[in-house]
Amino acid sequence: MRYVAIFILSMIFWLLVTFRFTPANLAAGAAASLLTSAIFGRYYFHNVGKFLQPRRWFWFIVYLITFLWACLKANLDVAYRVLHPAMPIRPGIVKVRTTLKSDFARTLLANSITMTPGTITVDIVGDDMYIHWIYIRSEDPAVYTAMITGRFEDYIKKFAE
Amino acid sequence: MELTISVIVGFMILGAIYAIHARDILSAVIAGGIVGYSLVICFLLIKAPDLAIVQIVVETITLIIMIAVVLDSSRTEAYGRFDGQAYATAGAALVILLILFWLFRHASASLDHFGEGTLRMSDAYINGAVEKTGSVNLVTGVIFDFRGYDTLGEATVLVTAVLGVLTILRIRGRK
Amino acid sequence: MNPLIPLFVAVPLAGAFLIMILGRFIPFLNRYLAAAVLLFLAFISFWSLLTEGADASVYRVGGWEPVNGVPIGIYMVHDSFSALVLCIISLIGLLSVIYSMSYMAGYTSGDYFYALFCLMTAGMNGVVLSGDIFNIFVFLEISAISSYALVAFGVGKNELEATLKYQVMGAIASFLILFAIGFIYWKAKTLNIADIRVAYEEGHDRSYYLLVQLMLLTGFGVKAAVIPFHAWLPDAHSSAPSPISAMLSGVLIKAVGIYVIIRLFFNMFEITEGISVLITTLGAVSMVVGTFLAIGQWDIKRLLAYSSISQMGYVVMAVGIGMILTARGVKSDVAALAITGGIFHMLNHAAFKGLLFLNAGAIEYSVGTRDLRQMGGLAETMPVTSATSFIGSLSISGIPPFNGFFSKLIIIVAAVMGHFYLLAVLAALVSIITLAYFMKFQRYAFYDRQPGKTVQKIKKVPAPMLFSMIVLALVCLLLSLLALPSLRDAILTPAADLLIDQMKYSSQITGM
Amino acid sequence: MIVYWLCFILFLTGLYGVITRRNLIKIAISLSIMEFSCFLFLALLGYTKGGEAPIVDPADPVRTYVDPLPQAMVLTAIVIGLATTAMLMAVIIRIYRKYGTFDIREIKNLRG
Amino acid sequence: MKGMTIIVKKTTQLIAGMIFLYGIYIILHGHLTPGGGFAGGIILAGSFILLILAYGSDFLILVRKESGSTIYENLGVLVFLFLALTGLLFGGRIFFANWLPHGTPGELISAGFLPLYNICVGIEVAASILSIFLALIIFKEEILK
Amino acid sequence: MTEILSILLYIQIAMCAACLWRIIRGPTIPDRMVGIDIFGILVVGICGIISVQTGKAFILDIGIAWVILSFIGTLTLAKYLSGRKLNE
Amino acid sequence: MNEMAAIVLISVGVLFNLFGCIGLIRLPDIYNRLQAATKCVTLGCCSILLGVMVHFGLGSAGFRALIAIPVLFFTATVAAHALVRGAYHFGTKMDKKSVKDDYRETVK
Amino acid sequence: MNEPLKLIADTSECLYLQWLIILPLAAGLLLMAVPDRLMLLKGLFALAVSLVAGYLSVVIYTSSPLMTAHGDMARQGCLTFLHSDILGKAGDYLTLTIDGLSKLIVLFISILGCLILLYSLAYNRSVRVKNYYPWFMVTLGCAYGAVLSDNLLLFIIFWGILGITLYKLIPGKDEESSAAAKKTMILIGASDTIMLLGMAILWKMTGSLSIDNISVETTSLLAVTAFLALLVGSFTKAGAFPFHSWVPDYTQGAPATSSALLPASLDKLLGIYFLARITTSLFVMSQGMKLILLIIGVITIITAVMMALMQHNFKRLLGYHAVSQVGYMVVGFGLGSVIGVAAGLFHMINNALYKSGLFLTAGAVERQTGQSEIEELGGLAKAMPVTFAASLIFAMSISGVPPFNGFASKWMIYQGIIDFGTGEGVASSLWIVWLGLAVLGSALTLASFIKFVGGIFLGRADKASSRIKEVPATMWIPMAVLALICIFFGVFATEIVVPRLIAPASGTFFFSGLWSSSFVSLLVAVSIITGVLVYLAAGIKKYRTEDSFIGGERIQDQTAYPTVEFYKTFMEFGFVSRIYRKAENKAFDIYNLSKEAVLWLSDRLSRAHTGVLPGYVLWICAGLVIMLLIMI
Ligand code: NA
Ligand code: NA
Repeated sequence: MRYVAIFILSMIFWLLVTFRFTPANLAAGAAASLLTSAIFGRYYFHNVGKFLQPRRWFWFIVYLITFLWACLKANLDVAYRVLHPAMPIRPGIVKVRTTLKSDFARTLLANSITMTPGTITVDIVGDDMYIHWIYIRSEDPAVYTAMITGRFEDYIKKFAE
Repeated sequence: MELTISVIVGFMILGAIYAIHARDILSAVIAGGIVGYSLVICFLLIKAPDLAIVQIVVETITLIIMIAVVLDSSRTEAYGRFDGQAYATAGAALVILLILFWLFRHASASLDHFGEGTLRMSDAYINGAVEKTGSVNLVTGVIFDFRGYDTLGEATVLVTAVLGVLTILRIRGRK
Repeated sequence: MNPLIPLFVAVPLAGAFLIMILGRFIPFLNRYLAAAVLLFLAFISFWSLLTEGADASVYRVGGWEPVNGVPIGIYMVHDSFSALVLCIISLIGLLSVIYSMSYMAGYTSGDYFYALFCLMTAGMNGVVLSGDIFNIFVFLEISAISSYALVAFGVGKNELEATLKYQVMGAIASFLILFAIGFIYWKAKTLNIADIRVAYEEGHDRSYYLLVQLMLLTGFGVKAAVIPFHAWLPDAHSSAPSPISAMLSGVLIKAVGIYVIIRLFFNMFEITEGISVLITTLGAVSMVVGTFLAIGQWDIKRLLAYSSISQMGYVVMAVGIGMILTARGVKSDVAALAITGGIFHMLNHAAFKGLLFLNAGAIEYSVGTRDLRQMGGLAETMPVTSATSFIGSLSISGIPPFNGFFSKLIIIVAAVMGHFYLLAVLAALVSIITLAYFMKFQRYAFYDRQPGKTVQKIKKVPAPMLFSMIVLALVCLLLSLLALPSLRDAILTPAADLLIDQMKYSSQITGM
Repeated sequence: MIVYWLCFILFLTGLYGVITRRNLIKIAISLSIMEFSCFLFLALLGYTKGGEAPIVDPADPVRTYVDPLPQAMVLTAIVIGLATTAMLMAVIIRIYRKYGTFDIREIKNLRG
Repeated sequence: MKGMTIIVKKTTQLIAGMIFLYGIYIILHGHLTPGGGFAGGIILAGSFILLILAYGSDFLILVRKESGSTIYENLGVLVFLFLALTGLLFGGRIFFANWLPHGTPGELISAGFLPLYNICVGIEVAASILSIFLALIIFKEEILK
Repeated sequence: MTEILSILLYIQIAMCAACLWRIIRGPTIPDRMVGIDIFGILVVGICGIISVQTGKAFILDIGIAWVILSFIGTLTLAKYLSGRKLNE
Repeated sequence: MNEMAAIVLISVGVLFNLFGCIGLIRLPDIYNRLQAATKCVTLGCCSILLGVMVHFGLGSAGFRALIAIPVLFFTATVAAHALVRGAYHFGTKMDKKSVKDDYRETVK
Repeated sequence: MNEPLKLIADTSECLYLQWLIILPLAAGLLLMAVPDRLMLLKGLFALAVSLVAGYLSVVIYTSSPLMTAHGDMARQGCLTFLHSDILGKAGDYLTLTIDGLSKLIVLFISILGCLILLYSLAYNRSVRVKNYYPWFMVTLGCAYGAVLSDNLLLFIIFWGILGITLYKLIPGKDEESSAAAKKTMILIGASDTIMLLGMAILWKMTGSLSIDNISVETTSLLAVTAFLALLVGSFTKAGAFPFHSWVPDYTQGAPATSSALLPASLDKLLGIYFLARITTSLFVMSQGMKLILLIIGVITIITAVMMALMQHNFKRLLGYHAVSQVGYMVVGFGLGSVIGVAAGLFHMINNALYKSGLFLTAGAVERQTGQSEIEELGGLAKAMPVTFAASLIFAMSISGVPPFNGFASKWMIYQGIIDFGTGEGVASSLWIVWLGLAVLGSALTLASFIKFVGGIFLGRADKASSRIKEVPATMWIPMAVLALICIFFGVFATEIVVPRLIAPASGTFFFSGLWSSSFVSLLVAVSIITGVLVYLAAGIKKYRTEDSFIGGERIQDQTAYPTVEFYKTFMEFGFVSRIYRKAENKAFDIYNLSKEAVLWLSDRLSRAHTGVLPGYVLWICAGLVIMLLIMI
């Protein structure tokens, strides 16, 4: 099943990249996708059924928008700190506990945190994530956990777990 | 265009000089890598996309290979101190290379300026080449059709190098 | 278009790949396939030598016809000069492979060895046949990389050090060549050797021309181990397994070094007196210095390696004399004689240096050492090796009636006739010192059995090794026949004439 | 012309590194730098002012293109360079195992 | 734990297949866009190298033995040579004759032998790079034992 | 229009020089690695700008290739930092 | 219209990149530099690619640019993470300004 | 300028010429395939072949068409078997000729070859030299070939192969003999190469390689160079100063038969043959050239005999005499007159006879006693009477005692010198010097042979010598034959030998005052008296009185070896001893001097190869830049 999924994804990727719909190109794409799914298929999705749930897709979109917005905001924040003559930074590594269980979801969360300017995931050990923060706003774990993982964790839990 | 590329090449020279003088081997490797990557920008600017893409991949692989080699060896060039012999060598090298540069300059004085070259052999590789080879990528047309024999050699060089690497990295050479 | 010409490259390449693909499934395939490949090459090279006429036979790879008289594809050129080099490549190669069948039993990974061997042969054949300067570079690299690997085949300490030096110096040579190719293209806008010649006829700047010439001379000089570009050679040639040493010294430095230098300087550049004198000087210096370096050696293979430098010096010097005379436009018969002598010596050197390295390998195989001070009295225990190495030693020392005598004779006579008395005297003196160190080799290896240094274990030399040595010894004798005027005129002189008649190559290839 | 000159300087910088450095990896890097300059030099030769990248758009073919031949040469040379680098690195790592050093001045068993 | 962090591993999993596919794309479109056998081949190898970096070397059974991939590279270049040699039989006794129909320029199936050459070279390069990489890292492993 | 793009291109190239500066300046090895990583990302931007400038979509292929390989390269460097063999 | 939008997006991207590079140069330690630079530059380049997509429209070229965005995004992120972790394990000191380090005990 | 060569392609004599070369060569190659187990069979076969060759050479010698009358060296060329259409131009190089000189040499090659081969049958019973008979036959064939070649190139090829056989006829099993073999080969090969140079110059100057066609005045520098280069070849082969140093080493290390064959006889015959060709045919000598030859001649005579005096190994002693005698021949040719040439040739023949005889006797002694040190021997006269008688005759011959052949030829040389003194030029005006030194050499020779004969055959017999027997007949017959020839040549020198044998080769000359000159008689007397005086020099200083060691036991027995001890005393004179010490250290050996120079330079160059790679790379760059700077 997941071989089929990866085949379809590959085919989509192929068609997007080439954007040609001649028989030759379709055939070549099919062959290439087949090869890819044969070699890499076993490393992908363990539960393909999740793909077919529209609810997850909805939360994904929500997550995406939220994330992009947060990203932009944080980016401007970093820009401000960098450009400010005094460089107002207060860096440090903080420990954040996550409630997410699946590896995929955790990865997604970690990446989201990393990509949001101002924070970067240093490591995941068990349920603990170590985050480097450019400006530690709070010393209270509960507060900064919320600040860092915030809404991402909820949305990710909704579409990825 | 020439100025832009000159500036980039100037940076490449700086990077190269740093790569040569870095105390730390990995820094030298990284600096060497950045010189290679800068080359890609030059290739992009002088309309050589094929070269750019190949140079990227090759440079990265080179970087990986070099890191694989330096990974667990001594990381600093502890014997980098210059002694008399080193000064003599460096001095001789500088003199020789300066003379060589002067000769290079002298020899290139009479040649076509940048971007003003004419065509002789390549004319056939451009005009009507798409009909001759069927390839819209003229470079591919050259490397696989007009000069496919070269490319066979090139592919063979790579195979040879693999055999060579495997030969050299055998644990035991003699029974 | 002789369809055999591409096979010179394609067959050894296919052989190498097949060995690597099938070798692990079929034991002993490697050696027989390699031998078959080399046998085939030997067959077609001699067949081509005998059937092709004196004129260049051009093979246009890809079938691309010239456009407006400008060659656009890659040309392979088989003429009377390249034919000779092809013959020695395949002959020495074949014998080395046969020799390796037993010799390489002491090493691991036979597949790699024979595949690399075939690749090296293919590279050399490619260089020799190529009529395109960039193509020469590509095939040069094939042969160079395979020889780097083969030098280090035993992966011992010294082998690795040797291959490191070889590689770094080879790389610098390659870059110089590549840079020079760039300069050539900058001006000539073409890569075909014949066409470059035509393009240069339209005029060029002197300093530019000089730089290109000297960069190529340096680059290929490193490959040919001309002094002062030689320092890698004694290490590499002495560290390699002996059949490879035979190939490197016997063939490689000629095919990718001397041959290309001769080809380029006669057929691509216009010969000027200055560059001719320079080449002659380089040859003479190599000849003299190489011989002085050789005589001090106690490691057999190192001695042989340095002697290669010296003997290649003879070739370069002889050809240089021919160049000088050609440049001056005088005594074209003497020029032809000098070049004939050079080419003849090149062939001879392939035979006797190949033989001597195989001898050295047999000694190392039997005795387990290469140090002359630790052996002695082998004449009784290794009669065939002793006899063949005696022939080889006398040949290289220019003692009649062996082949080396005749080529040195021709070189000395040509030098005298061209008024290069100093060079003639040097050639003679170097020949004497050559004799001296080969007698040293003979004495300490085969005679002079002193108590104390008698080697204990002596392995019997297997039949394939003996076979190769005997055949090469016979070749040393037979090659003297090339001195007979009728054979010389049929085989050697056309090559010399081709080189002297500078524009002939270009006109034959571009058809103008 | 100045870009060519800088290219020469890059070449000579690499050469300087090969001659003066004692660390094998540095020597390998210097060789790469020489290689880069060769590639750049050849590629520069093919550039034509106002030329386009040599990939023809079948719909709009009448343009001037830069010379594809030097690019083909550089392409070949790059791969060859990779091959030689790989070989060199293999030798270097092996030498490090045998000699315990990257110092070229210590690696002189063979001399004379 | 072998390999890198879970973050790297998961992302690599996702991206490796895409890289592989992209390598194939670069190879197959060699005659239409920049790239070709060499670039594409290295990208193919890159996808495996990425996995090895993320997971450690016993990740791929396929490349367990470093000589395993030498077959592929030799096969690739042998087929390349063979295709070139077909010219001697079918292309008017010409080595490297591009005797297949050239098709419409700009289409995927065009330029005669060129895409085939690209595929051969791609396979060869991918296998070569992988061999070199594995030889370098496995060598270190074994020598330390 | 084209001028703006050219200027943007030059700025982007100048930022590559900043990466070079970071590589030369150091002071630690990870700093240099960051330099080369950022350099790689910047070049993708350069590819994008050039593709707009010339109207050639295939330049983007180079950009993607660069992204991929720069990723592999950076991972290798990171692995170097963590002091583990590449195959561990 | 598309042209203008493209130019604007690209300009914004370049601007972001500029911030990133300034951060790369100005910020005190590796962790902060990585922070600022990676993210700003990644976002900047994504913006540029978006501009490219807008320029080409949703065709072959546009989709290629579009695909490049998530690829760049993911790779840059993971690379940054790997680097920062590597740097920590390598033993790179945090800047004096740093106020907190929860990771130290875990590493030990 | 000589008459152009008359080519005759189809006479039977021509065929004889080619078979003379081919037969021994073919036999040699054939014998190489035969295992050494069948030693005697091989020897007999070789003897048979050499007898056939001898027969051929006699036929050639006596056949009338080729026999030339007294007078100029008329030559007739033979285009032989190899000259056919297949070989085309190569035939020009393969011309054989015969004339008075070569006939003479061929005859004596055959005689000596057969005798030594006969001797070898018993002597070489056990394997002393591997492939002795094959190499012996190759030597014979090539010796014939060298003498008969008209073409210089063909000549050098045969001549070069003789160097190889010389090398192959020494066993080289121990350090001494392997060093000797190496040295010999290097010196001989070196001379060949230098000859090549001379030949090339001659070719350039005349456009021809035919010995017969070439005749060059030694006026230009080029001609002188060619002359000297060819002279080096001749001197090295014959063993003249300063290229002689291989001879004593060789004779010491090689079996007696090998020494008898090559350094003692064939090399002398060929070397002097070629000297004759150089001085009479190829070049027209100027006064300066003559001077050079005379100086070299007398130096050879004196230095070699001085060295011989101090030797204690009798094979080495004979080796030095083999050198010394060459001096006389060189002096003879240096005179440039017909009588000089004749004297040189005659002395060459005589020398070949008695010197190979001496080596055969030495071989006999060595075979029977297992010793080659004079000090270890003594009193063998009774045990080996034939050998003793023969060696006495040879010793008197070599010392120039009348009526043996050595006296006759030496006298002719004295005569020649005196005639030469009447001429113009520096060389002529110094005639008394040449004469004096030649006579002194003769005296010292006598002195040293007293040591040889006295030390081996006379004196107190060793206890062990009672078991020593005379050699078998196959060995003493050759010695006896040679001794008889020596006597015959001495007694009938003026009546038969010189006019019949020598004159056809040298040309006619005027026999003024043969035997009748009182001055000459006086010289003979002086020669003997000087020898005796030196012998009596024993009285000048006391014998050495140090203890002898025998088996670690100290015995007071200072008079046990008086003959030998005397020479040791002689060596201890202050000035002489210094020179001897230097000579012992090979300070005068051109081989050793060159070797040291070459090795010194080699060492310097080797040290530049430090093994450090960047240095080598710097060489490349420096090479490129220097080339550029030179050319620009
Ligand atoms: Na010689
Ligand atoms: Na490289």
